[in-house]
Amino acid sequence: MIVDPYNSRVREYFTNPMHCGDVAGGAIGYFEDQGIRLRLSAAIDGDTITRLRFHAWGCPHTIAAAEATCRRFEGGAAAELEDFETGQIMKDLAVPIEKTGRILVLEDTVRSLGQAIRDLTDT
Amino acid sequence: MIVDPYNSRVREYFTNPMHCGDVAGGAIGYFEDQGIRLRLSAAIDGDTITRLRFHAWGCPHTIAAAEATCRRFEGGAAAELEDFETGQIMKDLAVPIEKTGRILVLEDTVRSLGQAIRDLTDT
Amino acid sequence: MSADLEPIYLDYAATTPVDGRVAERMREVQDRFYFNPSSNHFAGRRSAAVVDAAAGQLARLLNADPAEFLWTSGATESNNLAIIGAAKQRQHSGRHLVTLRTEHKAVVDVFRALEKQGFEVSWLEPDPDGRLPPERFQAALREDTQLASIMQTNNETGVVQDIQSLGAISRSRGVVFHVDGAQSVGKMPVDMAALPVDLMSITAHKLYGPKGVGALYVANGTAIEAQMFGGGQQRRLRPGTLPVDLIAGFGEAAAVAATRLEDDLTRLAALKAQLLEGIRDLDGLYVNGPEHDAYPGILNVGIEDVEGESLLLALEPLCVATGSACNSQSQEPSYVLRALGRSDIQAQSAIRFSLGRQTTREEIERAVSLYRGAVAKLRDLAPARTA
Amino acid sequence: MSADLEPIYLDYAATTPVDGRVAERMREVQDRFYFNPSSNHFAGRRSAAVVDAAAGQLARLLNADPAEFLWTSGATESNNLAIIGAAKQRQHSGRHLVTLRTEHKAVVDVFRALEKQGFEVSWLEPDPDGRLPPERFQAALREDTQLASIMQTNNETGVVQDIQSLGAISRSRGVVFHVDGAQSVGKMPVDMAALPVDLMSITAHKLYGPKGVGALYVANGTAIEAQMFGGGQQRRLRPGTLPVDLIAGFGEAAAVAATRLEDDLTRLAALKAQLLEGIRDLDGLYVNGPEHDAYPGILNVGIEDVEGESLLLALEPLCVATGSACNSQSQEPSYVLRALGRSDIQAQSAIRFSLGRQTTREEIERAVSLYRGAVAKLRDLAPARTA
Ligand SMILES: Cc1ncc(COP(=O)(O)O)c(C=O)c1O
Ligand SMILES: Cc1ncc(COP(=O)(O)O)c(C=O)c1O
Repeated sequence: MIVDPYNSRVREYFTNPMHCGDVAGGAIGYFEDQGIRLRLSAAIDGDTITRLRFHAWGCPHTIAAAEATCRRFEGGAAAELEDFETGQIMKDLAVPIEKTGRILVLEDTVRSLGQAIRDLTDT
Repeated sequence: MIVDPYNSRVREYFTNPMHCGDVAGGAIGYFEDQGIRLRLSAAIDGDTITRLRFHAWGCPHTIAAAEATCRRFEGGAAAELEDFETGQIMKDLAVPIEKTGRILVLEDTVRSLGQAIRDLTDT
Repeated sequence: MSADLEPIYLDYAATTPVDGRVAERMREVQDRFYFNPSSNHFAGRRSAAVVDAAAGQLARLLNADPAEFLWTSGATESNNLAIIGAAKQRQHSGRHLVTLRTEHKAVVDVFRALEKQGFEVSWLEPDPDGRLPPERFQAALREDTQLASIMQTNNETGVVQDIQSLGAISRSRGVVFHVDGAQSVGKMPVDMAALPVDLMSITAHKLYGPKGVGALYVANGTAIEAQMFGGGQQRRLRPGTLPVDLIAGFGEAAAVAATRLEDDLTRLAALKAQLLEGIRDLDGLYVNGPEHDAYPGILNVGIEDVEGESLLLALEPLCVATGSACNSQSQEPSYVLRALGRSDIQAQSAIRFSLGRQTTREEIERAVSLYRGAVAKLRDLAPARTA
Repeated sequence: MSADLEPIYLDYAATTPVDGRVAERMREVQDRFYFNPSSNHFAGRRSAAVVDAAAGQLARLLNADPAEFLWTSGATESNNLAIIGAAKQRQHSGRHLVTLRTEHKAVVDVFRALEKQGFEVSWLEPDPDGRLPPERFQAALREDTQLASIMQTNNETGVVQDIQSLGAISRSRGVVFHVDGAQSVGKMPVDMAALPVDLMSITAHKLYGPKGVGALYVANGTAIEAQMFGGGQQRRLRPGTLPVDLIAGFGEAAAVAATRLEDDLTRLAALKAQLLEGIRDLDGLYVNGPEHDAYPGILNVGIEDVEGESLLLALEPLCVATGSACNSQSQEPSYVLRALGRSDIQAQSAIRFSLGRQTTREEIERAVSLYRGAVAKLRDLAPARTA
């Protein structure tokens, strides 16, 4: 049984990634592993992430997951980054099991962004 | 390469065997072997075979060969029966090699008819 | 060979014409879904979806799971893959195999090949009507028996084996049970959920589908060894680019069969009765195989004292079989009929009429008259027995 | 998967659409000659004559004797039959076999299976452009070498081996020489009377013929063991009911190919040049396989620092291949490109464009712009290397 490996959300996020880019001078999370590279950069206002952008090198699920992450957290509280849920993103994007590792790399990147924000606000 | 196993002459002789039958009171040649049965009967006038008829039980080549034999010898001299040529009949009817035995049975039948005619005229 | 003769085709057991809906579906797939179903692009996935849909159609006909089918090139390949594949898979537990003497060549010759490779085969004898009594089957199974193969409908006589009972015995003894279903699937009700069968061979061209495609039903959990190696298609069990149009046609043929099975059987039974009534008074005529409870699309009759090859030619333009379709180029008497106790000469006079969806009452009438005429003619031609 | 997308099909090496004349011929045969060519009646013989005519067409394309072809279900089966069949036939004289690391899976996996059965296989390395130097081949042959198998045109890169020289070496050493011709027959001139080749695999669906039928060329005098058992068809070497319509379509496809071979090659060369010109200035672009003297229907390019799976998706509606068609469902980097010295990451970015008879200059233009756009987009998406 072969179906489209990309559900409509993956296709949409991959085709029109509205959050691709950089926040100049923002906080940065970066990770590379599993053959993918991910970078998130954020502008913070108080506790709020006002802009969240990504760069990604990897398969369509990786790119879509990065876009999904930006949509999820932009406009929210930085503290919510702790709530990053791999299960939800795996489900929303129908990520195949064998790509779980890549979503964990995204989790690491998000965590590294949270740390960077904490470092910024701590100083 | 599969072609029609029956050439047009076999088909004609098999479909319309004009010499099937018996010559009442005539000389008779009979033989059975190789899973076939052949019977020839002839009316003689002096040295001439005036009527020649056959009965045959066997494959289409056997039946056509019997018909061909009647056509060949009817109206001819009884002595010509000695000239029965298996090679010619094999060729004319495109008899497959593996059926050579059946044509030899026909030869035996023709010979047995020749003997019967000789027996008749000798007495 | 009389290029203008219009055949009266009563050889549906050899192969069937392609159903109209099937041909249409194949054309559509050829035009719009000719892509390689293994290709990693959206067009390829469309072809893959066509294949899936066909598996669904076949599964519905047989009340099976679509994942239980492997696509092959026909029943010959399916039989080879099933029998060799299961025998090799299990050879470390035992090398004894069981089959029936009246199987199709595509089973018989596979077992012969396995015998040469050191397997031991028990060749069971059917009863004179062609049936294998379950007790005989049960008695043949041993501790080291790994596989049994029994066909459902016999291609020469139409006799139908009791697959339900035979399969139950097999299963109770842990013996893998293969069924050659080439002459039954799509022609009579076959319910894989109810039948204790592990492997079943199917071919599309006997059920108004295309030639060149078949399937092997492999019940979930039944392990077989691949017999061909190549790309990763079909879980590596049968590699090669999938002929998506043929598979689609096969699926469509299964769907058509599902809707007309009962009607077909009723029609065929009436036509077969008409045929037999039309000739049964002939001197020396007998039916090969059972007169009742056989598949109604096949009637095999012999007649005393008529030579088979001449009978066949005299029957033209009737197209019927002597021996089985698949080895009919040889003039050898049918081993199937010999196993039913017929003599060589009797076997050689046997004619298999096989009827199908396009067969009409008028064709049967002509067949009757051609058969009667041919027999009369050949008997006229023959020397009197006492000559 | 965007059900409405109209594919731009540049995956002709995976499979081709059926030629119009071929489709017409198949329809005619399905309607008028659907009979079983093994049937012993005049209708069956008409089907047999159709098969003979097709063998004649194939033989004319290849300058061979029509009796030198066995019909199979495709090149996968042909490769299996040729390689296993010849290896087993000759195993009592020796068990050493020779092949190339960059063969198609349908050759590689067959040799792997033979290795497990106690044969010894030498896996030759090609040069970085994919070519096998005849000296290397010669050096690999031993006293006990029985069979060598080298493909003509590689399905991933289009590199063409020097079959003439390799075959001559094989012949001089008494080694049976098999050639996988799936990607060459009907696409470039192949003259069996001139080539020292004993066995050649062919498949119809790569030359605008139907899927599900292929052939194995077996030079007169070359003995192989059957791998399937069943009816007496095809001198017992490959039993099963012949799919007469597919075979007729295959023959017609061969006839069409014979008339357009040269024109096809010229057109394809121009289109390939257009494609390469359109993208070769891209940063980090390189050609996999030789840039010259390869089969012009295939262009395989890699590009630095672009991820392959995303590239393929970004190229939609372009239908092209990554890896080879037959194992493209796996995400493994192509072993063929790895053997040419590419890294895993390089191999994963490779795109095989394969062009065919329906390919237009406009399609190439769109392919160029889609490829350039996709590369630019993915590079924009990627983090800077120094991030
Ligand atoms: C009972 C049976 N098994 C197997 C086969 C072989 O099928 P195929 O011609 O599809 O290989 C046939 C018909 O030829 C058959 O009647
Ligand atoms: C070089 C080569 N050999 C063999 C094959 C297998 O051919 P088929 O799909 O007809 O089995 C292919 C294509 O899939 C091929 O490209």
